[in-house]
Amino acid sequence: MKGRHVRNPMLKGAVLLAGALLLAACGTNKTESGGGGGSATCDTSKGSLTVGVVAPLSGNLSALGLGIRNSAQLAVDQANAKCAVKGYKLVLDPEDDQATPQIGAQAATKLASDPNVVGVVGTLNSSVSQSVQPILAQKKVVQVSPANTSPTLSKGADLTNPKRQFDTYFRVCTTDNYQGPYAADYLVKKAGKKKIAVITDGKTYGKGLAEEFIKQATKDGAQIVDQETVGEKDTDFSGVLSKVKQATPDAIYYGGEYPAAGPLSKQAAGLGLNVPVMGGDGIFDPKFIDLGGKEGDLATSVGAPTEDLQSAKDFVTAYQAKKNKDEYGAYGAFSYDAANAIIGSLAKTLGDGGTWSDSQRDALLKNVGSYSAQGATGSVAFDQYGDSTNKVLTVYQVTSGKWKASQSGAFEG
Amino acid sequence: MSEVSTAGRTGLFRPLSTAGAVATVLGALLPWATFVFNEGPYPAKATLQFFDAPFALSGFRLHLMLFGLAALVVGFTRLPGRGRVLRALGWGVLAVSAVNTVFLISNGGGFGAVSASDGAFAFGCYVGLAGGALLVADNWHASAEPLPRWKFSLPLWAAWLVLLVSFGAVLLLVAATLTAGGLGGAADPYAGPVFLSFLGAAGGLLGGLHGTGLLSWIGELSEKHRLFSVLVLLLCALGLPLTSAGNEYWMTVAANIGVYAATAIGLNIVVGLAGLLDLGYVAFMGIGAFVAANLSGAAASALGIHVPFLLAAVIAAVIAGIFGVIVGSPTLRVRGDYLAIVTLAFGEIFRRAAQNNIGGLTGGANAIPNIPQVELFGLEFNNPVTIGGLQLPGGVLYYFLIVLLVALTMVAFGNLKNSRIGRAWIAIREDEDVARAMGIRTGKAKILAFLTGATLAGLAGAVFAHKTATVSYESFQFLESVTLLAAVILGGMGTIPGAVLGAALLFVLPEKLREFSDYRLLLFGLALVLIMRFRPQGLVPDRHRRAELVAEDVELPAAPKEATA
Amino acid sequence: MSSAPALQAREVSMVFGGLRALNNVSLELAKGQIVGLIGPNGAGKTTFFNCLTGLYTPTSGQVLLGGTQLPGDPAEVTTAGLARTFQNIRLFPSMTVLENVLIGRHVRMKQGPLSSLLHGPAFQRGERAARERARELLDFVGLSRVEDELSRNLPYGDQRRLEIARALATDPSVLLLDEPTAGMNPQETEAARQLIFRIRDTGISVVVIEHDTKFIFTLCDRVTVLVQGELLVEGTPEEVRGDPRVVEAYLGKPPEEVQAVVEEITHGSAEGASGE
Amino acid sequence: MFATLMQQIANGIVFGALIALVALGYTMVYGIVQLINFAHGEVFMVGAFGGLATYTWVLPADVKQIWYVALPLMVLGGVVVSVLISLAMERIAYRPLRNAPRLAPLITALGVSVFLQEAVRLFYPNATSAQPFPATFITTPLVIGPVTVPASGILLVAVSIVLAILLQAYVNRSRMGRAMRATAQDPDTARLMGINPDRVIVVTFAIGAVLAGVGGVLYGVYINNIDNQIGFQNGVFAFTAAVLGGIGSIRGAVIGSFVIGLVKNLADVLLPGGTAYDYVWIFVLLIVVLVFAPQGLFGEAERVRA
Repeated sequence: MKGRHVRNPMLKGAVLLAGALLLAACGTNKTESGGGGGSATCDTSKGSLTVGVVAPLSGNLSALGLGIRNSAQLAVDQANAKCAVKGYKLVLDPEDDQATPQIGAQAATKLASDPNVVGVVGTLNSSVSQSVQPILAQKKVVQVSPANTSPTLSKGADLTNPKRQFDTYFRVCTTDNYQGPYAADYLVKKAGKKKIAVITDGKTYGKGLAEEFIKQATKDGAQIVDQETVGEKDTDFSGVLSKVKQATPDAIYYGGEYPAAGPLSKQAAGLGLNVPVMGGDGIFDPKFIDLGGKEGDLATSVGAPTEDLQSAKDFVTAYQAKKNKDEYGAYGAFSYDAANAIIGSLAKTLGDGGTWSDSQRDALLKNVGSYSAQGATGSVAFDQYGDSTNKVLTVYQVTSGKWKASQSGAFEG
Repeated sequence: MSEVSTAGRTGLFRPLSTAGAVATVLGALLPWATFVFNEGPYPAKATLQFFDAPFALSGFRLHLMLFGLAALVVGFTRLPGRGRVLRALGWGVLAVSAVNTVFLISNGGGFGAVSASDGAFAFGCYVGLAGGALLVADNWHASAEPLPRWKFSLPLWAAWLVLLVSFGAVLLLVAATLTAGGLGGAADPYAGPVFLSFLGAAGGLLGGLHGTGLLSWIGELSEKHRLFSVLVLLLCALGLPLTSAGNEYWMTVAANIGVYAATAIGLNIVVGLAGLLDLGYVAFMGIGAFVAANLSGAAASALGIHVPFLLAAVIAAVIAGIFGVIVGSPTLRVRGDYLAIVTLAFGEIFRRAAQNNIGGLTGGANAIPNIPQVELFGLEFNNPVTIGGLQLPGGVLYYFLIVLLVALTMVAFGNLKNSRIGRAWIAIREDEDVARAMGIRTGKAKILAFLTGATLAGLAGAVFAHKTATVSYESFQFLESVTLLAAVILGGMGTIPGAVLGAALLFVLPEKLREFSDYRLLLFGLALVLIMRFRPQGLVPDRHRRAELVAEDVELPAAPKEATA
Repeated sequence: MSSAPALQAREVSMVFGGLRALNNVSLELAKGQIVGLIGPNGAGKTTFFNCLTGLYTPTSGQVLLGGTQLPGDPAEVTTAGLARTFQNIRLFPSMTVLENVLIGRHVRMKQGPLSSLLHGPAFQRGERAARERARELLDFVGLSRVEDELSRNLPYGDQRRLEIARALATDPSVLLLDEPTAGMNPQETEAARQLIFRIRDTGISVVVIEHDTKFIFTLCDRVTVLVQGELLVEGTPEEVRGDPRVVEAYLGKPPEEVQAVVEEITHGSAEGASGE
Repeated sequence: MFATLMQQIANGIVFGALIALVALGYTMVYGIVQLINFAHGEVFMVGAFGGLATYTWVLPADVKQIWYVALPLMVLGGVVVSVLISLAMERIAYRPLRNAPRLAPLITALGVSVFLQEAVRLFYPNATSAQPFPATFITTPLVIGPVTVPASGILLVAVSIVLAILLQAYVNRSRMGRAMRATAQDPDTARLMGINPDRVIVVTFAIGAVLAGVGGVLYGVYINNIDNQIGFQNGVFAFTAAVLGGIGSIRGAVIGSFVIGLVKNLADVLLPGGTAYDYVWIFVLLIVVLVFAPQGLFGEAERVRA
């Protein structure tokens, strides 16, 4: 019985662990310099201000959410390096919304109750924005969404009689009612497709886009021969495509994102349905082609062609230099522009010697409203509803394994 | 038990424990990190040099110091349950030290941060870890000691006072836990580890108090003065906005916890009492939310009619209850695991239907946004309120509303459980054939379980709709059903506080540990596995369930082979 | 009512697939009578109980309780006044002793869902009455000192008695006991016998399945022998004991067992008489 | 319309064959240990990633071009990963709960499922979003009258049917198969007869994992992309198929799978709601079947023992 303690497995383990730690202590050694990283040369005497991000950082949609976060981080880092906001260091505070409205509301409340949060980049999902908007609006915290495409978020449920919903809400992406019709004009008028099948993934983005597409395509004289919905997590589209094939369309418009669109295009060809698949900016991604997007497939995207846009190329180069684990994805460039809109307006609001306080929020809102700059997605500015004024859209086509700009212009209603 | 070991256990001097306590005190005073981090100094001055400011300890070092001193004192007394107390303190020290060590190593870029670097030395963490390990190891077998029982009875006023003070302490502990580490973000770069370290300290403290028998005594006391305890507890819950956690953010989180807790209590009836596994439960909450949204007068709702909130909530509950009966009806024919898949199927059908805007009632992919605030007596529920000179944060009215909701559902659950109906549910869970042979109409009882559970979920859903201001099918995914189930299991199946505790943990932990959000689901999955393996009865075990859920070594005499499902 | 037999089974047959488990078995039980049901393993005794209590729906035949035909559902049967215990004890293992008996009270309690939810005065009265009655019954079977134990922790004999208390809590007019003394030692068996007599004395009729023929012959007013699903003999213990067919029926068994049975049947009368 | 119907039937058969490979694992495990192994869908998913990993990191560049060498090796790689994960899962998560009430392993299975999904997302390079899967098989589709089927679809059906038949034969004929059936019927008696239940359970999990691994790789070849979510959805379908057919029955699982494949694809063209509601109809069918035949189409009749 006396030796009991020594035989104790806990003790033995602890001794071994301590030994291991002491041995390892001489191994890796890393000393970091004091003070803040890259902003050493800037004056940050007034402390730090925060740009919040609300996006899904966990779960199914985290690939898109992490792209949003990293791109906003890039904007903040660049701003700090350039001493964009005099006297302050900027920090990013990314919050997970788990792609659900109630968690998004918690994240928004958290950010809104921090007086140093100047603005919020987010959200990805329109439904999360619906719960985030009123919370941020109550505290006059500016919100710039990189990804909400539902027109109702800015203009209200009645689009024929638009009314701005929250004067804190802005977005750098275009709403469905530009992108969808622009695609319809191209497909019907320019490409001469008269029998079009529409497939959506039933989510806000895809469905809204498809609905606007259908309106304009019908107006342009095309016939919508079939409308189908695929499941959010479906990967075998043979059932839907066989049904579509029966309607013998000469093009398919897909409202949704590239992870489904690529395989869908490929499976369509597999079933002998060799018609182009067209989609919105959700499928304008190199991965669409990796996943099966075929020659001749089309996508619309906001802004002038990326090949012509130095700011877009710079963004991609800078992002890749950061060696992020996650790709910037469909909304990275928008997120970068959104963060820059907040930062740029903040710099203007504070000027050279301004000090941040809650009373500056009105001025910041005004400055965001009048913000104008060239971003990674083209010109960034907002109209009276907070929507992007960047109505320049480009149609890209898959040509020898790459997206190539085919037509650029603005949708004129 | 041999005499030697008994003597060894009760002897006054415990060299190993004392050494552990001394090491802990030393660990608190030694430096922990060799340099200042990029994000700013680590809390409680991890770079503090030996003895340069021994009385200025704060944060985790203060916890360690207190634990070490407590262990030192306890080690030299004949306190009943001494071993248990020392072991709990040891675990606390170990947890606090481990959290801080791991964080310093990972954030400091390797072992250099906690050993030697550029001529600076920091061995605090090793000493702390060793101290905790010694305390735990020396008292490894403390479970053999009987838990001390406090026998003395108190006059009524004193008992009430004790309860009042204890529950007040609980309230403060909760508030301190919620605010530990701050809100995170730029202002508090170390929120995650500070919070975890605080949890370790709080756990050690509670474990130590439990070891003295104090907590059991208070538990018995509160059982004796049940009504008073319930009232004080309710008062404490309502008092949360007055503590340090009384800001809009925690009010919102607490409101969400409350909504899920109320739903989980409903699920607890179905799963915990009646033993019917439901994997699509969040659908009932969804139905309640969509009904309330449609009756809220929101511009996007199909009906566009505005019904006062209380009435809308009742209608939502009733409709959810009706769906509960519909979903529950196959339970008459389908047993056990088959039921799990049927309920999963119902959940998926609901989600798919809501996504496709069935009947124009759910807004489909656009959801139903801009649901107006609840308004009672001219008060908008999301606004800050001032009562007298008291400034209360925004969202506090929702918090009060939801505390009342949770209290109501808890009472409903408790009453049902301790009634003819509740006993019938438990009987069905344990042996359906015998329950029938005892005259219980099992079909009726099961449907009633679904009806009651769904009604509670529908009620919670109605509050959810207004609080979140938007109702989207995305809020009601399969994973939410699993989360609800996890809340029930984590808290303790079939117990009244269980579901609330489980829901609170499942919400608070991800909120406090937002910087690890990428690993949230990974940890969630792992936690489910570990709980089932090591503590299947949950944190607050039910007297009945405890016996049933812990894997048995001994079969009952002639235990019935369950009639095949 | 009093003129009708307490329990009457008329030509009950039960067929599983192609197997005829029971073939036209009839049984009659007067008020306050104890009837024994014996037979070798697989004779269909428990199947017969299951048919009586509605757990099985007999292929043909009918069961009357106090002259009224019983419905085919176990819950209804219990409500009508026919209660049972199980061969392999089936208590609710993680409920307390008292709660187990309260489950038996279920059918005699009136509180509906709303009353259970609100716990009003009427509910409290009913609950108190039920607990009182349950405690009486625990006292009756001698378990009142363990009412807060989990039933799984009771010793074997106590579990059997608890099952009887639970069945009695349904206020039955007829009680079916499936091997109430299985696995008991002689003292426990004797206590069980006394308990059954006391139950009978409260006016409840009892049907007992038992392997222990000695026990049956000293306990019962009448005995029915089932063999391979058929009713072989029915009569007073004396008549049955003397019937050569009964001895023969047990001959299909292993030698030791037959030996034991034969001994019991031939010598049992003297011992049994002294036991009474 | 006729052409579309024929096409949908063909699609349904291919989809059913895919589901069957997963459903067989569900049904086997349930038959032996009465556990709904929710994580079995994830075994299928990791199998697919195992095949992809084999292709990406193991196969030399020139072998990648030769499908009849590359594909079997990828299948092998996928199967190895599936089996390892499945056995680890059984050993670490389920075995300690062997005697626990049923709810415990079921919830554990849900936890394992979430854990594996996330582990792949976090730790497989770039698996945060869908990964292209190489088409290491004949890529020209087969056209049979009105019906067009990818060659990989035909392969899937062929492999699925052959494996199901082999499995049936194995369970009926082999020594281990008999041990399985004995354990399924009465584990206690089986133990008395000298059968080691642990061994039987391990073999059962392994067999399920082999089928799922094969299914995962063939899925990748057929669909041409995989992500960490494919296990859950297809797992739910597979489990539904197993229940539909009568869980525990090999024949039932296969037939249930084909029924589900056909219902899903025919619902696209025939039933109200069309493609938006196709899998709602699967679940409706499941509920209807369970309510009217609670043991599924081929399950054992309910036995009540008192």
